[in-house]
Amino acid sequence: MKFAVIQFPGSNCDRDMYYAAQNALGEEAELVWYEGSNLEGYDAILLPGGFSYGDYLRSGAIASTTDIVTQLKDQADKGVPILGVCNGFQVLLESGLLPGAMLTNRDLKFMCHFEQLVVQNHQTLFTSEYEQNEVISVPIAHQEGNYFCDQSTLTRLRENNQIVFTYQNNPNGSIGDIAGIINERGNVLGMMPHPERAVESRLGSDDGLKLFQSILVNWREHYVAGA
Amino acid sequence: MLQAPEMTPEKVETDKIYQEMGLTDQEYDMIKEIMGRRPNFTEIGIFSVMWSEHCSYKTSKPLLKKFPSDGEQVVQGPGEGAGVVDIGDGQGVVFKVESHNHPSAVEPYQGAATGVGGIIRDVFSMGARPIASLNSLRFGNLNNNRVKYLFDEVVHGIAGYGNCVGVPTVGGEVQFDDSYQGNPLVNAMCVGLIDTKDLQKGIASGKGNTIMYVGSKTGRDGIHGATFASEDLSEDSESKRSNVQVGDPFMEKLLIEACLEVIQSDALVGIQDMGAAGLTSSASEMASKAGMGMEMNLDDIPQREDHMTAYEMMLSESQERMLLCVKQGEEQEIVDIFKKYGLEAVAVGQVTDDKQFRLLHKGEVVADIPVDNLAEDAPIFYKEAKVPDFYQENQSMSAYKPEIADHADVLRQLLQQPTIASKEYVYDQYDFMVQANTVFSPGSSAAVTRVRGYDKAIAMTTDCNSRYIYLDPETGGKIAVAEAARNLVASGAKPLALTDGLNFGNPDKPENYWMMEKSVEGMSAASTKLNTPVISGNVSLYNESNDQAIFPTPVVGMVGMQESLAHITPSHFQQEGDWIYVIGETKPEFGGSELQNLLEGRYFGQAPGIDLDTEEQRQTQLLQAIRDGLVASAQDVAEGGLAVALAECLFNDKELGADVSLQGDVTTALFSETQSRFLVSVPNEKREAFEKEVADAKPIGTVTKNGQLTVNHEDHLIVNEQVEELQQLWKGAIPCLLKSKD
Amino acid sequence: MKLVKVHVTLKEGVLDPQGKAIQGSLSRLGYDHVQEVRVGKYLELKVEDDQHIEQQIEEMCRTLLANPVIENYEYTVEEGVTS
Amino acid sequence: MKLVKVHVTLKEGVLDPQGKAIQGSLSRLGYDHVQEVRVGKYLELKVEDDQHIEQQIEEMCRTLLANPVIENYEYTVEEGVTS
Ligand SMILES: Nc1ncnc2c1ncn2[C@@H]1O[C@H](COP(=O)(O)OP(=O)(O)O)[C@@H](O)[C@H]1O
Ligand SMILES: [Mg+2]
Repeated sequence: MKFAVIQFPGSNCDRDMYYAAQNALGEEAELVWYEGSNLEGYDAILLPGGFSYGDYLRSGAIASTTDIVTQLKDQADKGVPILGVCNGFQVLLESGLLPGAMLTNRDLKFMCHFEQLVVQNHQTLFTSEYEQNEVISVPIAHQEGNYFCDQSTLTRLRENNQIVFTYQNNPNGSIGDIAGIINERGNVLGMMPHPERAVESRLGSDDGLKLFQSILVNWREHYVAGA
Repeated sequence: MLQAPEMTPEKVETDKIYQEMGLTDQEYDMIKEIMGRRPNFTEIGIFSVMWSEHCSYKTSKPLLKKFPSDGEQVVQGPGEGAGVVDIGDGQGVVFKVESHNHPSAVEPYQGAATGVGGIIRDVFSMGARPIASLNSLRFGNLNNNRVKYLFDEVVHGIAGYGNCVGVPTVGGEVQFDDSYQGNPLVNAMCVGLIDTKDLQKGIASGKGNTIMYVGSKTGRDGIHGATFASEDLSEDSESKRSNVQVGDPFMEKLLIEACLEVIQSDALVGIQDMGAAGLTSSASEMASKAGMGMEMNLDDIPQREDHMTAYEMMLSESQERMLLCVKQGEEQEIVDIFKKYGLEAVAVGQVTDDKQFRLLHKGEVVADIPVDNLAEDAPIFYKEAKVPDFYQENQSMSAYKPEIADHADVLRQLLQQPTIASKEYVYDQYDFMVQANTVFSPGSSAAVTRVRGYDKAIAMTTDCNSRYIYLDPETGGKIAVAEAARNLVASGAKPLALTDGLNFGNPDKPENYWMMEKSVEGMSAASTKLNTPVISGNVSLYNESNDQAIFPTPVVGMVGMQESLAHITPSHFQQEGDWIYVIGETKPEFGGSELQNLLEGRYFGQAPGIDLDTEEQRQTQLLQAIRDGLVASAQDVAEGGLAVALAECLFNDKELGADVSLQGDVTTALFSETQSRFLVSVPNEKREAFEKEVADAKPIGTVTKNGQLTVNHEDHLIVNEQVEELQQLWKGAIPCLLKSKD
Repeated sequence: MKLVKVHVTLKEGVLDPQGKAIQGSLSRLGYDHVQEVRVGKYLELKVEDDQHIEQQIEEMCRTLLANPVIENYEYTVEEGVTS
Repeated sequence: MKLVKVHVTLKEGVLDPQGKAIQGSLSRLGYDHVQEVRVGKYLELKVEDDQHIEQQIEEMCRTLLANPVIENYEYTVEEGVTS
């Protein structure tokens, strides 16, 4: 399986994401610079965390206006699995690939520590290796992770089972304790916590590994079944 | 006003304009002699920043020479942007500490942020990828509103910058003492990893080679920052606020990636960041180090503001700028690499062979100075040293003996002293995990970062107990180095080398100079004994407000290596049934202790003593025991003594407890700050082997499962506290102080 | 040269943690008659003269300067200094 | 009830990395006649009527709303809605 890891100017979890796919999962990964690159031919696309364009104006806003995001939208339409983590999630929101927006954390501060997440929907491309309602330990590291959407969007997210992860103890004020959501079609997942930082128990947790494994398992099934 | 229109060389002399820039009459005369004429306004400005303490170390150089800087592990000693030690496999660790005290006192967010940015540039300009940051902070009493503001904003600034550039902030220290009330200390340290073959130098060699400028445009920010850093903080500082520089961490991140690509290019000859004194220092130092000269055309300098004068451009401290020396004719290769990152590399001059530093602006020569006099041959001044009266007084006092009725209560109070209390409030704001190598995050004795792809890890710490140094600079200097090494050893690392950040008051006061000299001597003795040479450092003098100097604070940043990941040892107790040992005997030593601060509100008497042979022996033995797999956890005993160390070993949410029995005077056993001690836990089956290897280890009790800290003394129950309650006090202290009104 | 002034404010009903924090600090400083604080952005753009300027500013606001999910925007176009 | 509108802007000559990034982005989007962008804050305060209101706003700006080291501020006091 071949992963693309998109690098925007200011991305800083790009290598971590790359290592998670390449080393921890053991599949092929490529770093893809935002400019002058082609997103065709990858089996999954990963948008890493960091501070694209310094997080200036609004996190993810400037990155979402780049040409690679136009390509990303095409890939999303084709059903390619896309995972946006932290700043990657913010880019997905700003580009309209996922509904809602990010506000500053309730306490206004950047926060970095492990959080307990609840897997709310384990029937997605990204979570099938987890149990329903499994509690996993994954770090957060953000200042603008306070997810917001209007009431009707929230209702829709709930009805369609699009809320994939929630916080057990909401750290940032997110509406509905939301930590991660998926699009209606089920191929675009955005989440604030960093699964790529939770793939080795030596570094505190390997609970994030199953997320990458889920992508792989589903890709294999898709190809084996589709072949 | 300094930024006023140019004035004639005559006026500079007759009106003594140079004094406003921080130069003395004597220095002016030296300059006139070097030049063989009166220097013009731009030239005198250039001299003033290059001869400031911050750039030339003119008063500290004689002291810095005392530091040992050699060792077989040393790849690059002091003199370059940062020092380098060998860690095998063709790799080196690059590190240095840098102060940003005065800018942080004036504008704490930007002052701290640009401090972080500056030290990171020092590291990647060596060709290393920055892999970790640490910070050593000192503030006044947290009851004070201004101090709360400074503390909050400094931490916010470090987070704002460090998180954005993607370098994990893995450790540091924060201490609070009244002496820092008007003059906080903000020292930032950066650690980088390099393939030693990629090591770069800040040199401009090869006649005709091109000097290129890259990064942010030059504005009027921070003009005279280096001089500012070399003066007392006075009321007047408020009015110097135009000096504030604003950092752009996004630009820095682009520079990191671009420069690490550029160093792989054969077209690159040398590279240096523009730090203090900006373009002036980077350009003149690069030429001087190479034994060459340089000519720059200031019309080509990218400028952010209109109508900038030569003086302003040369003295600007705009951030996120780099200067490169590139092989003539190969400039395009460099331009293209930077272009990928949206950065413009611009040719601004060339290397000459006449050892002159020559600047052109609008068709005229605006400065023409023998370059070595700016850099390599800047003058050195020997200051007078005098033993302070208060030192004599303290030494002649009889030993301080605290009286305590309720030891458990004192323990609870100590855990809430801001200097001892949990710094989670601080490091929760730091991204300490980015790069996905952080094994021990802030909150451990030492931070530990594994080296990806190898069976080894790097351990880092910053330490300096300035209270001891205030009471006895030589002993305190030894302790600072020894404590740093102790922290590394406890984590299973072999200490390799150190960087120092010498923060002192005005060196023109002989008492201050004496304290500087003595602490350097103490630090040198310990560095030699522990084989941790000093490979880089920084000097920040004139840390005073209202004529009152800070406690002398020579911060030690030390780096070590775990030669296998298996050696990495936590500081917290791990398992029920493990035996708890103290390594080293305890004496009644309370001068400069946290207990003295708690009970008396000040420090007096003698600092704890230290014997370096004993120190070295215990560190070696403990490290060997760790390597032999005999140790479950290890931690040094520091502020607050054994009682605080015991409690801290339990603060890891494992619901463990400890049951210990102590002998001798109970106040001493619990709270004395005797040096060279460790608190270690050992699995039951390894006790015998451990005791054989570590001569001075005495068992005091065991790790339990009941979540209680129990201390017995001669059949009396002295302490019986719920760990969870203690932990809450310890964790809540700083947030609580910040919220309270004064 | 025109000087464009853009105000970006949070929509009614969107929580403003920053505004709330400021209001809290103000009240702690004794200004307890401040009942509400809302924080927005204020941008000043120097734009070369162009006949379509209004339309372009409108576009810029919609595509980049404001996020319509949470924010409203308003702008004015003024004669700027010629420098 | 008064409605106080505060504009906080960076002082002349102070680097505005955010403005620079926005300008770069606008220019990439084809709006290259935007020559400069400066970003500031815009605050709206609802304040109970008080005869010293001007003086108090002045104080609030100096001590909390703006950072006088690098920022300027301006404010207006308007009749607010009674709600
Ligand atoms: N400014 C800071 N930045 C990051 N981590 C910090 C800071 N201050 C303290 N810490 C962390 O808190 C812990 C306790 O610090 P300290 O009391 O100085 O420890 P020690 O006595 O072991 O040196 C350490 O792990 C340290 O890294
Ligand atoms: Mg310490």
